[in-house]
Amino acid sequence: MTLLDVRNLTVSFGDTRAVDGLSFSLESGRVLGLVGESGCGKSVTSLAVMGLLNGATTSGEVWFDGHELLTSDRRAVRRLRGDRLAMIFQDPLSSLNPYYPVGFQIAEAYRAHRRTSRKQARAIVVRMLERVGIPEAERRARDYPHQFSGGMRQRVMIAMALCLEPELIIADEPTTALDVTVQAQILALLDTLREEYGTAVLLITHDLGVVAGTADEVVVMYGGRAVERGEVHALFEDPREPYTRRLLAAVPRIDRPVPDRLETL
Amino acid sequence: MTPLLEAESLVKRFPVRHPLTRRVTGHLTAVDGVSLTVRRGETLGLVGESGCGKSSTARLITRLAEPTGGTIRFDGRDITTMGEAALRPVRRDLQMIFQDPFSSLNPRMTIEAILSAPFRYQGLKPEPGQIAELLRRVGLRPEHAERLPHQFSGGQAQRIGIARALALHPKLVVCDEPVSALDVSVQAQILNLLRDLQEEFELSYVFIAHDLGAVRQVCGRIAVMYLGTIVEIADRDELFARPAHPYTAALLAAVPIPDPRIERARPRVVLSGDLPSPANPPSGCPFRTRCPRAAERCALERPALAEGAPGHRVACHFPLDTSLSREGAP
Amino acid sequence: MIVYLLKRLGAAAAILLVICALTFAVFYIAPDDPAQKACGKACSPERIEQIRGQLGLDAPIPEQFAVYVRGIFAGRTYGTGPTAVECPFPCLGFSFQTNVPVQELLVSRLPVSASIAIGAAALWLLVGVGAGVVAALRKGSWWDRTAMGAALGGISLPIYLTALVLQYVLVVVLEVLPYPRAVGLLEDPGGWFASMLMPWIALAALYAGMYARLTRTELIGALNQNFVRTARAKGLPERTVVRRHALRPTLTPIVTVFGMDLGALLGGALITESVFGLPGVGKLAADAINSSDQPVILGVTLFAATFIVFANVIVDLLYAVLDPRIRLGAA
Amino acid sequence: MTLAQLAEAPAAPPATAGSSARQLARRILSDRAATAGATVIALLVLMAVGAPLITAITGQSPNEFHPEAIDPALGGLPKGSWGGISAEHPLGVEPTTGRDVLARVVWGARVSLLISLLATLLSTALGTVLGLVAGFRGGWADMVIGRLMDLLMSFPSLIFMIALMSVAPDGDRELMLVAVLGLFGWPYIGRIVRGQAMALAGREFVEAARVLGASRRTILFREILPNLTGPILVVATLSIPGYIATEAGLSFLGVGVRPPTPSWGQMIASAVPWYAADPVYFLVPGLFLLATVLAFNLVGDALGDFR
Amino acid sequence: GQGGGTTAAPQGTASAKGGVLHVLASIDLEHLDPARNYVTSSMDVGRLIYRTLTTNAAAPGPAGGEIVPDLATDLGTPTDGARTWTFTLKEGVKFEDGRPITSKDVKYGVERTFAPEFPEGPPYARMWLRGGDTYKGPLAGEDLKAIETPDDRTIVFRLNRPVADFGSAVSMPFFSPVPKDKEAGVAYDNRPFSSGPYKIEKFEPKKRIELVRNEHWNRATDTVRKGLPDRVVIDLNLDPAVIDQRMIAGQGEDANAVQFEPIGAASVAQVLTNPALKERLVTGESINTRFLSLNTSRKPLDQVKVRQAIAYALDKEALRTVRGGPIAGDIATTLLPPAIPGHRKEDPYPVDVAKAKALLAEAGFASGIDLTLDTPATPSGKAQGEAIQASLGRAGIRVKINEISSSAFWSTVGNTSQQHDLVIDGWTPDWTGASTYLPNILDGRFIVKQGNQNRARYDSAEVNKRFDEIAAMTDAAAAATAYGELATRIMKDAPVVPFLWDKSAFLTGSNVTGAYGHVAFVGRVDLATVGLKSAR
Ligand SMILES: Nc1ncnc2c1ncn2[C@@H]1O[C@H](COP(=O)(O)OP(=O)(O)OP(=O)(O)O)[C@@H](O)[C@H]1O
Ligand SMILES: Nc1ncnc2c1ncn2[C@@H]1O[C@H](COP(=O)(O)OP(=O)(O)OP(=O)(O)O)[C@@H](O)[C@H]1O
Ligand SMILES: [Mg+2]
Ligand SMILES: [Mg+2]
Ligand code: NI
Repeated sequence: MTLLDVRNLTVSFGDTRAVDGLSFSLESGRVLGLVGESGCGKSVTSLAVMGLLNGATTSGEVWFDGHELLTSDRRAVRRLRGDRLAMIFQDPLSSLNPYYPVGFQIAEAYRAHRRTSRKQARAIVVRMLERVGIPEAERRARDYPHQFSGGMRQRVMIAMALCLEPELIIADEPTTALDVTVQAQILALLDTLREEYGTAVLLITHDLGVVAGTADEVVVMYGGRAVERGEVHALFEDPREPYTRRLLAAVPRIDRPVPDRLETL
Repeated sequence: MTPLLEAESLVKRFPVRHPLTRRVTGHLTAVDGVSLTVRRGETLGLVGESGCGKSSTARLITRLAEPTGGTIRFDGRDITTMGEAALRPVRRDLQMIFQDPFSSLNPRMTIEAILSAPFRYQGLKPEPGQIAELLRRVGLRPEHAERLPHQFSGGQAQRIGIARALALHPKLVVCDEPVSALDVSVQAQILNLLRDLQEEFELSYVFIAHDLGAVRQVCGRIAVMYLGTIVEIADRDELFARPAHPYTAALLAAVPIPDPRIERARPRVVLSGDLPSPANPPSGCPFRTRCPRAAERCALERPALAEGAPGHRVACHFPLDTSLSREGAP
Repeated sequence: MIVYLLKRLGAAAAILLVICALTFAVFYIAPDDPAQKACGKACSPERIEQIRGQLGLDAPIPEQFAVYVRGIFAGRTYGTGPTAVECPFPCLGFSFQTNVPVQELLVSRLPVSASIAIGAAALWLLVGVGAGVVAALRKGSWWDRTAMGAALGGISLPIYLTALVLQYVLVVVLEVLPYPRAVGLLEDPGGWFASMLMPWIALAALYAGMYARLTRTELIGALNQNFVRTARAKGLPERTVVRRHALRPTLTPIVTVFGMDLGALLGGALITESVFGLPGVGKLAADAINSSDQPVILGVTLFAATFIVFANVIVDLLYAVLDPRIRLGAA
Repeated sequence: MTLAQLAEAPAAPPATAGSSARQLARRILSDRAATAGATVIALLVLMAVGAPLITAITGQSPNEFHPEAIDPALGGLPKGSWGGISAEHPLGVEPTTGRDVLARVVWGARVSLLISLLATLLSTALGTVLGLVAGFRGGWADMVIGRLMDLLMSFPSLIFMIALMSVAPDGDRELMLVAVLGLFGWPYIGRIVRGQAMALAGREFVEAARVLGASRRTILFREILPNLTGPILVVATLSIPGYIATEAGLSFLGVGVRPPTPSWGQMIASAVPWYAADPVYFLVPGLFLLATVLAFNLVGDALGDFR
Repeated sequence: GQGGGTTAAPQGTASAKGGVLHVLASIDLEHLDPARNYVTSSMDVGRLIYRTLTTNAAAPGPAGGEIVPDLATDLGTPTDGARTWTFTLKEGVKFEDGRPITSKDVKYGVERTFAPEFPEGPPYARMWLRGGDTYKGPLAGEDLKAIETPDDRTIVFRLNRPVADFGSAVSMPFFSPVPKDKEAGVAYDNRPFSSGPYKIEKFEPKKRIELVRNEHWNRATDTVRKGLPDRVVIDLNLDPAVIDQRMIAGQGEDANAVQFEPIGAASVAQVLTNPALKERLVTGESINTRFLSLNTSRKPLDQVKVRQAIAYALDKEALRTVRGGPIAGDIATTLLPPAIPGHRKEDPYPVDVAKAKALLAEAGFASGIDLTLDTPATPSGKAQGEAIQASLGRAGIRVKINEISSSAFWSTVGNTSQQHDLVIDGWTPDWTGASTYLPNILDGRFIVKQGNQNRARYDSAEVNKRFDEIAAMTDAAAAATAYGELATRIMKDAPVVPFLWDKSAFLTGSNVTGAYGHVAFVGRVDLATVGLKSAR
């Protein structure tokens, strides 16, 4: 079943087109990797899907489980947001409000969509925090974001995104700010949870390695357009577009002999 | 021949202050007894995770920061306590390239001014055409000289930073994550450029990165840092083929490989827990809190950086490769 | 934290001491002889000598200063013998003009200044912050531009101009308000309100402009924060997003600035009080300056500085209370 | 003594456009309000500079009494309505003396503008140098300068300024005003410069200069200062209206320039008793003052967005 | 004579007892302690609180200058060639606690004025009473032998020289009774013990003083004070312009108010053009003369021609205009105002700029001279300074204005080393007569280094001698004429240039009655007679 269907999405800020006629679709339970270099429009795409873009003109269609998001009224989109489609941002520190304990911020997400008592919400928060691997969840729920390390903060973000068991998670560079060893932890966590909840993931990253390890399908973006899309194995083994090929060749790999020079675009 | 750079037991400690009261509440040891040497013409890589003290080490060996302890010898001279004036001539031979290409260029200066600054600050004058030649050398055009930094892309700006470091033909260039802020395609160009320039100018590099792929591409020898200390140091191929420290192994395993077939087949070594805070390091071996092989001894005794195989030194009580182990596996 | 607080209070006291010393020095090193000023019209050389003795002006200046400072904490006695006058803690000296202890004057004037300051503060917070919030939420709209134009106008208004125009229009022409006079809030609440309204408006016009601009800038900044985007992504209603996530961080700088402004105003609104003829601390200062009543000027300066300095301390503490990053220490 | 956070405002953004004079002018001209402000300032400056010319044309000197223009029997109220506005006295005359208000306003503009500009210059110079040193040097220099700023900012400055002016020896009042305004004004600029310098000192181009062997002084004045011209210009512009208002306030409170030199603050002060009988007399200097302050604020605002 | 008891009530007569009278004052009360009360505003208020042996009649115009008995039964009996003065106290006069006022209380009150702690008073007692030059006041533990109290109602003053107008002198507050047990040193200032119709209930300096009825004051013993309102509330230190506007508006309580100082120039037009307001305007005479003192000890003012040039050049009309125009007073042409006996109608220096220039040229200053003028740093001082500057400027006399803080003004210009060339000056005699006027400001032997009142520094042997001769006269009328002639003589030397004989005009609330300006209080309202039409 197609969960998310983006058709001919175009986003412009004034005269500049950040996203230009982008189309892709995502089946429920699957992982779609959106890769591309900095500034190619990945984040703008994700924000457009979430309806969080300010001051941009948008055209095209974004269908989510039978709802067209771009033209529906704001209230309806807001109800979906957080509940059925959730988002994880790149920089977990600035994405968490420094003035509130993390437990409160997760509970807030939950209570925005489910009528529960504070107490029930607290219990859910603690369960969620334990679930994403935060030790002493009960106590840490009362801590503020700045008291967590980068990896822990990203776990909090994940707990927040998953607490309502959404059907789709949009993860915009969830590991870019993290170290490789922590990145490995977070990717593994996302993987387990995704399988457990059957959630579809739109994984945005510039790291081809991350896509290779996680995604089922890949869309390669360049300058706001999709230059290539396909099933992950096919795309990596036999990239049809020269851009994709060069991009792959530019990555210094640790599993191959050291080349004299790296390929450049 | 003496090594170009010899750093001996470098320590850098910062006071930790309360944000409101400004009272010193403790100390943060960013660099905790780092010793390394750089030979003439070689590239020494320094990898490690964020906050492990790479930049601090770089700042110490370029004397941008005052070491709390240890000595630095550069080109046969002890520069540990040299004053600003005495250091000035040394700086001609000891240059640095920075991580953020824009932040490292003064936004109010033209490229011309930025590139003539090395001469000016050394009391020299660039010869006519020298700036243009520099620009050409790093792949830019002479007419770029009149522009301001913001008129360049990240990759171009980093080239300017490189040109500035090379202006006075230094012997050693410390590169602190020169490619981390760049996209892969641009990163590749810069890595190639650094290699080309090394041959041309007979440079030595200290190349800092958190990306093992990039380090592997340019370095002959690689040191792995963890929590302010060097845990392993070896020739490139040796390190990648036979990592002896469990941390090095975990690091290698965590690097994603852009090939689904290989990547999905690899066993995932997921380290538990986070990097401890350098303000509150664990006792004994700094890695023991995340180490799958940690034993009682690791908490009590700090392993020294000892040579196992020739040129391969590791600081671990229970290294992975038994040939390096002094006492055998647990 | 306690140590910090003590340190801060110590530093505050040190600043006050320096201010005291400098103000003291200005008067006592100035070419004019304080005794001569206290002497009045019927002045004779003997009289001047006598005043010198009475006020202790014949001692070396550092000693006079020490005596003055000691007087603040322990009280002091002026003169000797049957004409000695007791000046109890916290002695700020005697007014040359009225022979009343300065601290008594200050205490009797504080209610007026406090009425003006607190009322004006409430008004400008209401208007300024309100306008700033609406302007930020409708950034670029007609309302935003109008409000910000008005704010700039308010900031540019010389307070005496506002005060006089208000008085001319409301009192002289329209006769909707009486001339302001010093009435206690408890004695005559209606009269108090009617008397204070114009000073409040005049002061609030100035400050509301600043607060509207500050609020707008801060709120726009907060609305652009990533965590606000996160709040929206959670599906929170926009009102909750603004109130809980954007306004909360905006509050901190406003509270900080507010504390200092209020502190400064409590020490007397010199021009406002003078124009409206309200006997607050500011008017006391203005009169004392006009009549060179040095002990009073010194006292008012110290008094006002005390408010400013302690407002500073309180604001810093508030900042820590409001911001968990500071309260709990950075990671 | 206030939180460092307050002063450590975000550093100058990586200057998207070098603020050359041309771009600056373009920026002002692109903003209608700022253009109006700049025009008003230009007119005021012209008026102040051309004061002798203007009074020569109108044939009125600022200090000449005109008993024929007032009615002594009515307490010296100007004859005619609207404060005695006539062809001869376009802005009316001063009650009780009959002095020409226009002549006094234009000569008063000289005083107001000159004093505030000089005070701005002084406080900006002091604030820039001390703020730079404090922010870049850190350590004890920062401590000493920081304490000094705390101290000056803890002064109830208006009271103290008046007190200082009122006991000041019989010297040049204008210079005294400039000195006093500058002395109490610099910490506000100093704090901003300090914060910006601190932020800039952490930027990599400063490290780059150090690695190249630049001395601290060179870095401070060659590398950091040029990046601060924008913010300094803005705070300086924004502080001018404050000085104008303060100078007028001091004159208003009776410690301004020496009579008969006209100044707007003194004119307003002497108009206070007349506000009901002759509202024109306080409105004229009052509105000039308002227009001047507003104009500087408008321009400063436009520059503020610019940096 | 006993005649002054009836008071004219120029503002209607239907005055009811009771109510709260408000007084709006822009000044502060300086000292209420009778030993220190020596400024007209405080003396006006003091008249409500304490009684003196004699006092000024309560009457508008020059009649107010008449001295009438107060605590004493008459104006005193001189014997021994006016060297001994005997007064008898009325019966039934009481303090606020009901105890009778005795001659000892009066004696103690006078003795206090000798204490060095209370230097503000006039010098007469010290000058005239025998042994007064060495007596250090009762606080030092001794009494003054020159005052005798043979019984509780008789008091005898023994003087060291004949004083013809001692009966007038004892109208000053320094001759009011103070019970010895109420002595409080300098603190007595805040709460003097009442012998008059009112006592102090609350005193907040610089802000407000509230007086309430003294129940022990016996109206029958007092021919002067009326004591009509139940309370008198004096608001101090208000803005003068605000007072004017409040009085003009006359809202609420302000209907029961009188203003304590003359209306400002700015309000004159409003009042004079509005008949309803004009009705509430009360005028009062004054014996204050304003003049410009020329420091004859400094070059070039030591030349009489230069001084005369200034006298010709000074535009008195402009000076009067900045003070409010005709309502502020009459242009002074000579030293003695018309209200003072001995006044002569003369105008030796009519305004004549050409003549002034000519005189300057004659003196050798054809290119003009530069002078410095001392003025108080008040709006009025500044305005007068500018008027002087502008008018003298016409004759080529360039004046630099030196503003002096108002409180330091008199002590600064009274300090011979700090005084400059010109001083904006003035004088109010202590009672109607030239004896406490001309010698005070023009006798060269009174020039002292500090506290100097002869600010012209005028020292003419001829004039000094004449002062002594007039002082020895016992015939008051002859003395007055002699002073008049001497004034004419002095004006030839032009040491001072008189420019204004003050008058005052002030507004009263619509419910106020019995208000008039009293000549002894520079035309201020006589608080002792004011009442309210209806006691709301
Ligand atoms: N609010 C905005 N106003 C104007 N332009 C914008 C805005 N947000 C994004 N853009 C522009 O849109 C383009 C795409 O930006 P986007 O953030 O989607 O890139 P990205 O692929 O996520 O890059 P990165 O890897 O750096 O996060 C960029 O050129 C950016 O400058
Ligand atoms: N000036 C300083 N004051 C206090 N602590 C500092 C300072 N500079 C660095 N540190 C701390 O020292 C530790 C090492 O920092 P350093 O910058 O050397 O790490 P790094 O390895 O370069 O990290 P990154 O990969 O993030 O650049 C960190 O915990 C950092 O917070
Ligand atoms: Mg992005
Ligand atoms: Mg680093
Ligand atoms: Ni402010």
